[in-house]
Amino acid sequence: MEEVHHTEHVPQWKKDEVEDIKEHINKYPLFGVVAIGGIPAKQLQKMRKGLQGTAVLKVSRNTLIRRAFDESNEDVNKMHEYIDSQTALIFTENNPFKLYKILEQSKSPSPIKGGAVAPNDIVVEAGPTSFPPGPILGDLQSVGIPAAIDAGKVVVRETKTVAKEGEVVSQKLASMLTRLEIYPVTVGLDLRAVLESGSVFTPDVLAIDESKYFSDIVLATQQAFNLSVNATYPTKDNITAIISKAASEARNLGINATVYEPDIMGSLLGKAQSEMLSVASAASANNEEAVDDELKE
Amino acid sequence: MEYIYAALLLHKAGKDVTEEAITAVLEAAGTEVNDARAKALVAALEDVDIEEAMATAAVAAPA
Amino acid sequence: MEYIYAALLLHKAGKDVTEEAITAVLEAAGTEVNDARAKALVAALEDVDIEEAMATAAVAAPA
Amino acid sequence: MEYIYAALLLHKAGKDVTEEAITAVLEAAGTEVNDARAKALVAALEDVDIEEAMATAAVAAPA
Amino acid sequence: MEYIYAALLLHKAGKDVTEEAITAVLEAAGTEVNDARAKALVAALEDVDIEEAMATAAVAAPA
Amino acid sequence: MEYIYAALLLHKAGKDVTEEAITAVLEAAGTEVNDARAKALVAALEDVDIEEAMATAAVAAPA
Amino acid sequence: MEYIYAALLLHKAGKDVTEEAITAVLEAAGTEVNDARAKALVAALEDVDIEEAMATAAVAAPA
Repeated sequence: MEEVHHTEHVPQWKKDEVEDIKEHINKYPLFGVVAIGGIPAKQLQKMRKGLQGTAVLKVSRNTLIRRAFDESNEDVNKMHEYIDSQTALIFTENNPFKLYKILEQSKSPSPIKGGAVAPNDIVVEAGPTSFPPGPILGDLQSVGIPAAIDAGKVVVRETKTVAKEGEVVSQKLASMLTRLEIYPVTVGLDLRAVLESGSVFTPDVLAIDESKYFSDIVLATQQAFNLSVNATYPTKDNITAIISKAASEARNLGINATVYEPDIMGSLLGKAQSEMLSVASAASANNEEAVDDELKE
Repeated sequence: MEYIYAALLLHKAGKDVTEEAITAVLEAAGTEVNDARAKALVAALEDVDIEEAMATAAVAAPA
Repeated sequence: MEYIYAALLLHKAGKDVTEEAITAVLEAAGTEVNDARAKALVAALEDVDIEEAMATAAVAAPA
Repeated sequence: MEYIYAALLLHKAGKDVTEEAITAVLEAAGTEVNDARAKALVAALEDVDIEEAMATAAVAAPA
Repeated sequence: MEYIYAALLLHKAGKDVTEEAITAVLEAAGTEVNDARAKALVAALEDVDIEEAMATAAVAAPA
Repeated sequence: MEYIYAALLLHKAGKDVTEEAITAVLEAAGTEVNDARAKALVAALEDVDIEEAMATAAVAAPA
Repeated sequence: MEYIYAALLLHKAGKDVTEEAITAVLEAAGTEVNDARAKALVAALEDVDIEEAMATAAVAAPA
């Protein structure tokens, strides 16, 4: 199959690797481009294992991935733009939204390295630390963390933002943050895009707001219930509400229109009595002698 | 509600709440009395404990 | 409450709530009809906006 | 309480709440009328908006 | 709601709420009866304690 | 309630809520369709403004 | 909301809410199905408890 009229020599293992990528692309209904920057090799190994049965993770050189894309169909070419430093490919038979969810859930907080850029504001909260007094106190203070001694322990006196989003974190600050067990970086397989049946899905589409689905189901349930009761379509689920509504309407009408029916006489008498008491209190406010002793309480 | 007030008035005055009594009270107030309503009221009150119905209202009534 | 249900039934069916209509409905339901109650009901509903009265909560409603 | 019932009855019937009217109603109910009380009530109700006062009876008896 | 009122009327009158009974009541009210609706109502009422369902009306939360 | 969801689906999709349409949707969902229920639903919805009915709280004002 | 109605229909009918089932129901309703939306719904429902949401609807203030 392979036509070899290149003048440059391509090692066999590279050719095999490209073929392997192409095969995977053809075999699976969808694949994604994943960023793996900052993941220690050991952790990556663990993640790969964790995905077993769900997805196949393939780490390769970008040049080989590009070549495999070039040699695949036009749709696959759309994925070129998502290749960046430290890229891997992920293949699955799963629904792309599920894949995204699985990868997001596998992310975990990690220590930041010296020289790295803060991914968001890094805040040290006020409160006790686990350190006994010692040189650590000066180390914390030297990176701008307001540390002090209290009751034989090192404490952080006030909450402080030690690095703003986008700032480079110094080696010294990074090591203090790590000692304080503050992990500002989220490490994990970062899905950049998925290709499925010619469509590219990016994280802005793949991120599902589950609370929105929950509230939509609540709304739909209420709409169905409202419609069924208001249109009087009786079912097992709403018959009690419908009867209750009819009974309320009948009572309302009976009381509001003063219909003398045994079932509502108690309410009518109570209503008359309440009205009498209200008028009595208005009258006695003007003149106590206007009402009899029974009402003066 | 006139009929109800008439019934309560009679009850408080220690009289029986009959069609005739209600009619007499309402006529004294200068209203035309609808026989059917007076009859219906008396019938509806047959098994009602007026004292109890008034007592529940007294508890719940505003000061 | 049968009389009130009969009235609501007629109202919802777009019919006039008359003594005859109420009597017919109650008889079809197999109940013996008390003329005074039917008459009293019609009298009570005379100047009432049924739609409004059935939808207005009776507990908190002013007199 | 009879005096108040009589007053409410008159009010609901669209009549003026006068000493004479209250007396007539109470007498029709078979009660002895205390003139001073009837006078006092009429005076006390003079600047009371009965309709409004009744409406404050928002808490009615339970069903 | 006509069908429901018919059912409650029958229930209050101490009759069984059957398709035939509902049809008879509605026809007496001069309405055309839809068999399917009568059937659906009777089916929905199976195993339902109407008395209990009506009682929930007294405590039902307002809209 | 499957039938109601089918009706809501059709309504939202801008389709007429007919017996045939409801039957088609329910069958696509793999349920056996009860003709009477489908017919009853269509009849119940006949004069109903679905948009309004689905948005209006179904609980009646308490008595 | 069509996708939600379709899902609830399937749920109420005791069927699994799969992409294929949703697609079938929506197509039967005459709507064009967006694969991504169907997929997203199925993925979302994996972690959303429909029964719980329905129960919430029952106690929450109606829409």
